[in-house]
Formats: sequence, C-alpha cells, structure tokens
Amino acid sequence: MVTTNRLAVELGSVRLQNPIIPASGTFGFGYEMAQVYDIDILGSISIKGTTALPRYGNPLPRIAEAPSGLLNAVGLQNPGVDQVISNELPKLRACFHQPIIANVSGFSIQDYVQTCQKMDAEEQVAILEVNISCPNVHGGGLAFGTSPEQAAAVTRAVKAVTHKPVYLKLSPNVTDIVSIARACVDAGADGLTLINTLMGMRIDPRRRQPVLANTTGGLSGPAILPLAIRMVYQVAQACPVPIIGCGGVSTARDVIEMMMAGATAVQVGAANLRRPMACKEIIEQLPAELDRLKIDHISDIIGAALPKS
Amino acid sequence: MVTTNRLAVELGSVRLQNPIIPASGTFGFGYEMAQVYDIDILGSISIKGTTALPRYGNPLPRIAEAPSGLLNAVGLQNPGVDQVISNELPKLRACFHQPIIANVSGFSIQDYVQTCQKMDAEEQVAILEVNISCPNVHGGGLAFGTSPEQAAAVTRAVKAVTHKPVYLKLSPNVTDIVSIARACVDAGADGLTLINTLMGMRIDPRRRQPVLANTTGGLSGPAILPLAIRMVYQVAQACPVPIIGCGGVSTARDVIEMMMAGATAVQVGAANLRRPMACKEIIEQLPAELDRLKIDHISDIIGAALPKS
Amino acid sequence: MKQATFTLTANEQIAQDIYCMTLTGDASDVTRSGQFVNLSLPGHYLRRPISVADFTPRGVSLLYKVVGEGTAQMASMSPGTQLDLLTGLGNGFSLPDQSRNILLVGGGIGAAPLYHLTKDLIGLHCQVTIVLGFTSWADCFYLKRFQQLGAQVYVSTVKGDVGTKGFVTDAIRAHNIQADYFYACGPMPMLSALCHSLDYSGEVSLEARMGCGFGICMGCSIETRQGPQRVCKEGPVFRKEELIW
Amino acid sequence: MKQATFTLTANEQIAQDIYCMTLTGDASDVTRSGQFVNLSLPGHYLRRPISVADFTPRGVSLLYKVVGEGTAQMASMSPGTQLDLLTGLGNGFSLPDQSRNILLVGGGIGAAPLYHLTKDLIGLHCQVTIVLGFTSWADCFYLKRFQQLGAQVYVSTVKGDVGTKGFVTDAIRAHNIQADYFYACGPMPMLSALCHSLDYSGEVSLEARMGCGFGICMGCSIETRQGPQRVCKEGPVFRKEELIW
Ligand SMILES: Cc1cc2nc3c(=O)[nH]c(=O)nc-3n(C[C@H](O)[C@H](O)[C@H](O)COP(=O)(O)OP(=O)(O)OC[C@H]3O[C@@H](n4cnc5c(N)ncnc54)[C@H](O)[C@@H]3O)c2cc1C
Ligand SMILES: Cc1cc2nc3c(=O)[nH]c(=O)nc-3n(C[C@H](O)[C@H](O)[C@H](O)COP(=O)(O)OP(=O)(O)OC[C@H]3O[C@@H](n4cnc5c(N)ncnc54)[C@H](O)[C@@H]3O)c2cc1C
Ligand SMILES: Cc1cc2nc3c(=O)[nH]c(=O)nc-3n(C[C@H](O)[C@H](O)[C@H](O)COP(=O)(O)O)c2cc1C
Ligand SMILES: Cc1cc2nc3c(=O)[nH]c(=O)nc-3n(C[C@H](O)[C@H](O)[C@H](O)COP(=O)(O)O)c2cc1C
Ligand code: FES
Ligand code: FES
Repeated sequence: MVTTNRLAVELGSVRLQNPIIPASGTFGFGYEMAQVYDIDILGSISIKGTTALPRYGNPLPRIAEAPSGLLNAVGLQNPGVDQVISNELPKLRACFHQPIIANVSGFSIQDYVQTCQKMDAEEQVAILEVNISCPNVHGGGLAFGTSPEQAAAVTRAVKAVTHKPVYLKLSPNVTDIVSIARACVDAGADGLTLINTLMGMRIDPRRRQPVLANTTGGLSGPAILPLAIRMVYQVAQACPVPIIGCGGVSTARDVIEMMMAGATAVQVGAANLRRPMACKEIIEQLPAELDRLKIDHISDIIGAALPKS
Repeated sequence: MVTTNRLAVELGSVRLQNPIIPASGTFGFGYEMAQVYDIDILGSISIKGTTALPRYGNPLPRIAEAPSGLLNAVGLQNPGVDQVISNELPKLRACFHQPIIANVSGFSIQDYVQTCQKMDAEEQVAILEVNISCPNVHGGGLAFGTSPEQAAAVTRAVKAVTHKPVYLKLSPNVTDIVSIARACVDAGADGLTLINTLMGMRIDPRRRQPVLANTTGGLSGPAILPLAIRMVYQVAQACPVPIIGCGGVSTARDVIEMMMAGATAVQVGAANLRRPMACKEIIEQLPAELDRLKIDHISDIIGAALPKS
Repeated sequence: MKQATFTLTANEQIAQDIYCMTLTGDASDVTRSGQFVNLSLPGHYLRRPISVADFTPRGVSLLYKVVGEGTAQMASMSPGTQLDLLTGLGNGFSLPDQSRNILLVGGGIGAAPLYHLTKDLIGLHCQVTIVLGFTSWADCFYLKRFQQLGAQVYVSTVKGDVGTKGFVTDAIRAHNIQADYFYACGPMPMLSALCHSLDYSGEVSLEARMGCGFGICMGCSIETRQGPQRVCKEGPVFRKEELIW
Repeated sequence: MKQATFTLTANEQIAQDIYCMTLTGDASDVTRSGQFVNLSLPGHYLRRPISVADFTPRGVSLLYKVVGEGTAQMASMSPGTQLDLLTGLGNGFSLPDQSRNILLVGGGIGAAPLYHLTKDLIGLHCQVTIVLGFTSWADCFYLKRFQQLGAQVYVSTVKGDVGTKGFVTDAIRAHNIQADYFYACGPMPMLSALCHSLDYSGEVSLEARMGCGFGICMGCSIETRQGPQRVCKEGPVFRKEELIW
C-alpha cells in the first residue's frame, strides 16, 4: 500500500516531493534554516517577499502577540530583487535542490513586472508567487488584492512578461474572495495561494497606544485556520487552477484538512516561528496520519470535502 | 480616588452601571443565567437574535471547535418576536432591572422593520441592535452588512418607525468596514456594535466533510480579538457615535484594550460558553485592573489609544 | 450547574481506547444518573461533555473513549492533575416509582451513564437486564461490574468473538429479552433500531456537539414532538415518544 | 540553536518582582555570555526571550522580572515543570584577548547577562567594576553575587535609599570610575546616556519584540551603520560604534 512517493503532489507542471512549503516571510531565504535541519526534505520554499528596491521595512515593534497567533508589521524588509538574486539565491542553491517559489511584492504594476521578470529568469525559481496584499501607492493606497480589476491588472501585466507559472497570493481582507480569485484566473493566473494575513491590532494598556509602531499588523497562526479553510473551499469550487493553502497550519492534521478543502499544496507560516522544526515535524507525521485515515496517496484527498455534484 | 460609579458608562442617553454586556446569542434570554449568578450586576444584556417569525435554525452539528475559539451555525434559532415579547421578556424582567438590548435579525427590510417596531414598544428595551450579518433573501443572498447601500437602507427603514436608539451590528467579513459604518451613521444610526463573527469552516478528516451541517459557520472567541480591536479603532476615528466593542473579549484587560480602541461598552460572547461566570469575573476584576493602570473612571479611557488631534 | 476544580485520583485503561477517570471535588450538584459534566482541557477552547458513570457528593467517575485530541489528552493525565468541571448538567434519567422489569442497552462507550442508573434501579428493586454491544472482545468493559451490581448481563459483538454475533438488537432477540421499560445510550443507528423494534416505552440519552453545555447557545437544539429542545438542558435524556426518528 | 526540553529545578524570588529560575537540560549550545534562550509558555503563542545569566553544558540560570502575563506565569512555576527552550540564540559578548580594565553597567534586570560575563572577565584576569542601577533598595539583587565573583560593585538608585542617588551615570561620575572598555545592558535611555558619556568603546545588549528569535522573520531588525541587523541573530550585543543613537 505504501509507495515511496505517497506524499508527492503536482502544482500544475511543478512536481513537489511533498506538499509542505514554508510560507513567505517565515523562513527567511531558507539557507539559514539549513543549519537547523536538512531543508531538502521540504516540498518547496516560498522565499521572503522581494521588491524591486531594497526595503528596511517598518519601525519596531513589528511583532505583537495574539491568542493562538501573532501580528506582524515587518513591512517587507528585503534587500531588493537584484541583491536577492546575486546574494541570497546562490546560498539557498547550495543547500536546497527542490523547486522554489519566488514571492514578489510591489507598490505599482511596474514594480511587480520588473521583479517578476528578473525572478522568472532564475533557473531555481519554479513558481512566481505574486503577493497582492500590498497597498497600491498609485491607486490610492488600497491593496491590489481588494479589487478584482486591480488584481486582474497585476496578473495580466506579470503574465505578459514571464514564462513560469504565476500564482496570485490573495488577501483575506475582502468581502468576496471568490470574485478576486476569478478575476485573477480569468486574467491568466496559473494558480492561487491563499491566504495572506488578516489586518489586526493590539493596544498596550499601559502606554495607551498600539503595540505595533505601524499601528496595525497582519494576524497569522492557528487563529486564522478556519478562515483559510473556508476561503480555500470557496475558491476551489469556483476556480479550475491549483491552490496553495496557507493560514494557521501547524500540524499534519491541519494539512489534510486544508487539502480536503481543495488545496494541492500547503504553506506553513507562523508555526515556523514558534517551532523551528515545524515543517520537518509535519512531513514526518504525515505518513502516520495518512495511515490512520486510510489514505494511500496524499494527492487522493485534494478537494475531497468539496460538494460532489 | 475610587468613587462608587467608576465603572459607569454612557451609550448616548443610556447609562450603564458598567460596560459589560453579554453578546447576543451567548446568553440566551438571560433569565436562565440568573440561576448561576445575580445577573443584575451586568451593564446590560443583548438578548438572543430575534426574527419576525419563529425559526428552528440550522441542522446539527451547529458547533465546531477552532484554535482559541469556536464556529457556530446556530442559524438564529428563536421563537419569533411575538413569543419573545410575551414569554421571554417577562421572565427576564423578573430577575434583571438594567436596560436591555434587543438584537434583531431579518432577511428582508420588512422583517427588520416589523421586529424593531414591536421591540421598540417594550419598556424594558433601551437599545435596538440591528444585526445586518444576515443574508438578504430579496437582494441575492449577500448579507445586508456587506454593502453600504443596503446597510443604509436597513438603518433608514428602522429609524423611520422607532423611537429608541438604533445600533447597527456590523459584519467583519468586508473589505472596508469604515464605509459600511459611515453609511449607517449617515442614515441615522445612533450607534454601532462591532463585530459579529467571521465566516470560517472546519473539515472532519475522517468523514471528509465539513464538520458543520451548514458547511460554514461564524468564528468567535479570542482568535478574533485583534481583528475586532482593529475595526473598532478604524471606525471610532470615522464615526461620531458610541461603539459597542465585541469580539474575543474574555478578560478585564481585553475590555480595557477594546475601550482604548474607541468602544464605550463591551460585549462578551464566546467567553460565556466556556466560562459561565465570565461576565461576573470580568466585572469583579475591572476595579483592580483600573487601579493597576492608574485609571480613575473607566469612561476616561474610551478612545485613549486613538491618534490625538 | 456548578463550576468547580476537581483533582484526578485515578485514570486507568480498561479496554481498547477506553479509560476510567476518577475525580474528587464538589459533586453536590450531580443528583441524577444520566447527567453529564463538561470538562475544560488546557489548549482547547470548548469543554468536553462526558456522562457521569458514577458519583457521590465528593466525586465522580467518568468512562471515556479516546476518539480525538481532547480525549487523548485526558488519557495522558496523571493523578494530581486539576481539572475545571461544570457539573450537574442535563436532566438525567427518570426513575420508576415502583419496581419494574427494566432493559438497559449500552452501545460501546454508551454504557457509561447506565452504571449509576443500574445502581438506582437495583436499589428500587427493579429487575435489570443489560445488553452491551461492542465491536469485539478487546472493546468490552464493565461486564463484571454490571453483574456485581445485580444486573443480568448480555453482550453482542459485531465480530462475534464474545456474546451474540451482531448488534444489541440481535442479542435482545436471541435471548428473547422481555421488559416493561428501557433505557439506552449509544450510537444513533442503535438508538433508532431500538426505538423501532421495542414495543414498550423507554428513554434514550443523546449526544450533540455542544457550545456551552448549559443551555445558553442553542448549539445543541434538536427538533422533537415538543418543538426544539436542547440536548444539554432538556436532554440529554429524551423519552422515545418525544423524538422524531 | 538547539531545541530541548528543560526541567525546572528552582524558582525563587530574589527582589521585588525579580526571580531566579534554574533549569537543567541540554545547554551545550550555550557558548557565550550574553546569549539568550527563547522559552515556550503554555497558552502563549510567542516564546519569551530571556538572557542566560549563568550556564553549564547541563543547565542555565535565568534572572527575570515579572512585567506581564508570560513572566507572571513563569513566576508561578514549580520545580519539576518541563519547559521547551530554544538555546544558544544570539551572538553574545565578545571577550578581550588580554586582561583589561572593564566597566560593566546593568540597569535593573539588565544585570542578568552580565553575571556569566563577569565570571569570564575575572577568569581572564580583567579588573571588573560593575555599576548596577535600580529604582530603590527593594529592587536590588545580586550585589553580593557580583562581589563574590571578584568585581567591585557600585549601586545607584533613583530613590536614593542605597548607593548613589540618581542613575548609573551619576554613580560612574560620583566614583570617578575609569576603564578601557564597557559592557552594558538595560533600558534604552540608560544605554544611550552611557554611549554618549563614556569616551571609550564598549558593547551593549539590546531588546526587541521578537517573532522567532533565530533570524527568520525579520521581526527584530534595527537599522545600524552596517545596514539592517537582527537583534536576535547579529545581536543582541552590538558595539557602541555600530549603533545609531
Ligand atoms: C451529553 C454527552 C455525554 C457524553 N458522554 C460521554 C462519555 O461518558 N464517554 C465518552 O467517551 N464520550 C462521551 N460523550 C462524547 C464526548 O463528548 C466526545 O467523545 C468528546 O467530546 C470528543 O472529544 P475529542 O477532543 O477527543 O474529539 P475531537 O473530535 O477532537 O473533538 C472536536 C470537537 O467535537 C466535539 N465532539 C466530538 N465528538 C463528539 C461527540 N460524540 N459528542 C459531542 N461532542 C463531540 C468535541 O467536544 C470537540 O468540541 C458524550 C457526549 C455528550 C454530548
Ligand atoms: C534578547 C533579550 C533578552 C532578554 N533578557 C531578559 C532577562 O534576562 N530577564 C528579563 O526579565 N527579561 C528579559 N528580556 C525581556 C523579556 O523578554 C520580556 O520581559 C518578556 O518577554 C515579557 O513577557 P510577558 O509575557 O511577561 O510580557 P507581555 O507584555 O505580556 O508580553 C507580550 C509580548 O511582548 C513581548 N515583550 C514584552 N516586553 C518585552 C521586552 N522588553 N523585550 C522583548 N519582548 C518583550 C513578549 O515576549 C510577548 O511576546 C529580554 C528580551 C530580549 C529581547
Ligand atoms: C513575520 C511574517 C512575515 C511575512 N512576510 C510575508 C511576505 O514577505 N510575503 C507574503 O506574501 N506573505 C508574508 N507573510 C504571510 C505568510 O506568508 C502567510 O501568508 C501568513 O502568515 C498566513 O499563514 P500562517 O498563519 O501559517 O502564518 C508573512 C508572515 C509573517 C508572520
Ligand atoms: C452561539 C452563538 C450565537 C450567536 N448568535 C447571535 C445572534 O443571534 N445575533 C447576533 O447579532 N450575534 C450573534 N452571535 C455573535 C456574537 O454576539 C458576537 O458578535 C460574536 O460571537 C463575537 O464575539 P465573541 O468573540 O466574544 O464571541 C452569536 C455568537 C455565538 C457564538
Ligand atoms: S450546548 Fe449550548 S444550548 Fe446546549
Ligand atoms: S525575531 Fe525573527 S528575525 Fe529576529
């Protein structure tokens, strides 16, 4: 019953040895984690969100605690796409031989296009993951990911200049995520990653001020798991492209839930911060969990909980 | 320094002995809890969501667990406004002498108008809390609370036929809660309650099906506290009406955080399910918490964390 | 209802996945067989409802089956552990006012609430026959304990390695068990089969996923011939006639 | 970095709101004074970073101040409690390669990472003077312990009920303390005042709210003259010259 590749999944044409992918921003550029465990066991890695120009990010404090989660307002700190390609990717290449996902952020369509084009040319990069939760500085500051038209515009522009599969990473801070997802797919998206963080806030009662210097931050961790499952489930019914599920996953059981909701692969974010070995532990637990649930191959359960019809 | 009424707050013209209010749907019609503790210590009670006609609600299971919270899909089970007025309110009157909040739900504007009008005539009722998270059966099934126009339409219709203060209870499942809040206030809302639950889902890996018979349910509990704080904080800056903060509150510290974000009073929901004495415990803890933070009167901190000017 | 801290005094495995946990604490609110407690477990938001298998004013015994995270956590607890319980929940079984010929039926862990009920009934000089249904011998528990209370015990197993092969209804038929009244607890298909096949009256204890366990959330309401009823408050015990099958 | 389970062996209050916790476990990754551990506490999502005050390969001692929920929880823990720790985090203090005249400055709980450092420096035959700043006598701790290691100890208190009245800088001035190099840990205003007033070089240990504590989240990055640096990875110890005040 057990074959060697029972954990393998296919994100379109990209085959992963297992569905477990550290989420962007929660695993750095990967190579530093190679000192903690052999990261070559991972399905893939979504590297730290990269922008056209270097960014220091937001002032400190950038982190606040939340029940079953945390808020972050890192503000896309990264050395810029050129440095990432020249300094970071080679270090990752030295210790990681699986396909990688380049997570790209931007504040204008031109930003996205420029960064994606450069990442597209990198052999290591298998998938471009376009994070549209960032505010559109030319469009009034509202995130690209909150309007179907803008989400479609980013998708089209990136697709026009790249060859690799383009996944749009959607923001959950919307009334109707299905309409955004559909707009991206209609504009040519090869896949979708959902979800990014939810906008939250904490207050320090002693200082009578927001804990975060940035006032608000993105909520992630187990607290958001039920919201992510719901959104994956809704979008999987409406869109015929592979979905990478993300949000609150921290156990093998959560992975299975996310895949039954319709995800082909699963990203693990906040859990890496709390448990450095989280992804390794999940990968190791998966076979036993599959046995317990009498599942032969993990790919058999993708969308298993979706309405039959 | 300590005066007898240091916990008193004023929701517009309605004075509460303290800001603690069990949230609708998490305290029944109140009187059954009078066997657990003296409920007259509460600031107010928001009674179970009432509709024009009796409703059995959704099939079971209606409850699923979530990290730091739960999902519910009760589906507004209630005996209908006439029965509530004739059977439930008199029982509550016998053991509760504070102002009460009538939480009203509906599936058409006519529903809301009818139920609010009847509740408005009840002497016990001090505030009408209009829950616009319900789907509009005449408007395509999307919730009234997801469109500024529809939210305003409900507000106007209810205001036209009632005399008591009308609070709109907003759904957090929206891209821009401020625009919905503004629409309600412009249409005459006397106050706002925020937030209701977030739409979530869990899957039972064994059955490969959603846990809830209704597929999705509303997430509440500590998991949503940072989202509620953020929304109260945003709306408080945009709207000059009292706000009842709700979402994930379970300790005196949470109450203070919610009030510093801009809430005048605070509803406690899921915490009552886990800890039957939650509201009592919070009310008892508040004075010590105020002492620790060197706060004289709790009303002094309303909006204390909002940007100055 | 009472909220109190209990101390775990024993926690033993008694069959495959089945444990018996003894807790001491203020159990003065537990007054009837068939009531349940609602246990708070660290790291889990919702409490776990568990029937009281046995009780005195100073403590309760719980029989539970490991089915998920919460019950697995319970199984790993050592004596001395403190647990936050809501006690005295639910209506419990009604007792006959005269000695009668009673059939008890327990499906798997559903035997739990029947234990103290058997004590009650024997105390009332009823003639008690109990049929316990399990999957196989490895799952059987408390056969001796029920016998020691004075009940006549029959067993059915799906696997057939002990007792009548098949379901509890097969054992009832095989032994031609007659009674005036029955009490049952177990999986829904078993309860349904019983209510349809027994021509006398009785009571069944139901389960439902619960939000509160004490009547304020409407998470557990079922439709009955009396209108909506809360499993946690008007139940978990319902008369056969109340239920819509 | 190593993740390991430690067992609490002692947890004593040593001053107002200040505790010393001793933990045994695999501390082989703790190699330098000034490194920290990141503690997982039940019910809290984020770990708590705490400096290692003292260590051997088989355990660590932590000095901590109760300031919020997590540290209050730590204060209530009894011997035998198991704790999940990440150890060997951060760079730690650099040690001089020859014996020198060293000034150590600790503000409040900032004295913690200086304890094992003092051992190191005394071992290297340095002359060690330590100035500890507190609010009042009730807050003072470890004066004797530092003395016993062979350091010359001075104290400042804001209230003035012991030592020099005022801040550490007042004590340094009052006693006309001279040195070649300094190491400091404490509140930012104190570190800033020190770096501005001392004309020799030194190192300071910083604090920041942390997401991970081991360099992957960028939650703790500060801008320095070398560009962005992570307090948890390139720090928490920075040379005075690197920092932008
Ligand atoms: C009135 C009543 C009495 C019960 N008495 C007993 C008993 O004496 N012994 C015993 O072993 N079990 C009993 N149960 C069932 C018991 O509550 C569940 O097995 C237990 O809650 C499962 O928890 P878990 O964390 O292991 O499972 P999980 O599946 O991880 O739990 C997830 C959630 O679902 C709920 N849940 C799962 N299964 C059930 C169920 N069957 N009934 C209600 N809620 C469920 C859990 O409480 C939790 O909220 C009783 C249930 C009810 C309603
Ligand atoms: C490298 C480093 C070493 C430290 N060494 C010590 C030490 O030896 N002894 C000691 O008492 N304290 C030390 N601290 C501070 C200690 O981490 C905080 O006091 C502690 O995290 C507060 O937790 P809490 O739950 O009690 O407070 P809460 O305010 O309830 O905590 C809420 C959140 O804020 C974080 N937080 C609050 N204050 C701080 C702070 N000052 N620094 C970093 N995070 C904070 C908490 O970790 C938590 O995530 C150190 C901090 C750092 C960064
Ligand atoms: C510290 C931190 C930094 C993050 N940075 C990025 C980023 O650069 N790009 C991005 O698309 N998402 C980023 N995210 C979001 C995560 O990739 C993920 O979508 C989110 O945290 C939800 O998953 P989780 O609940 O498993 O953490 C970040 C999250 C955290 C916690
Ligand atoms: C079981 C349950 C039933 C609820 N019923 C209602 C309702 O009838 N009307 C309403 O406006 N909100 C209802 N709510 C939402 C709560 O009033 C509250 O807005 C929400 O739970 C968030 O607060 P909390 O996190 O403190 O629970 C219900 C919530 C729960 C958990
Ligand atoms: S579980 Fe809440 S009413 Fe029954
Ligand atoms: S705390 Fe995560 S990088 Fe420093």
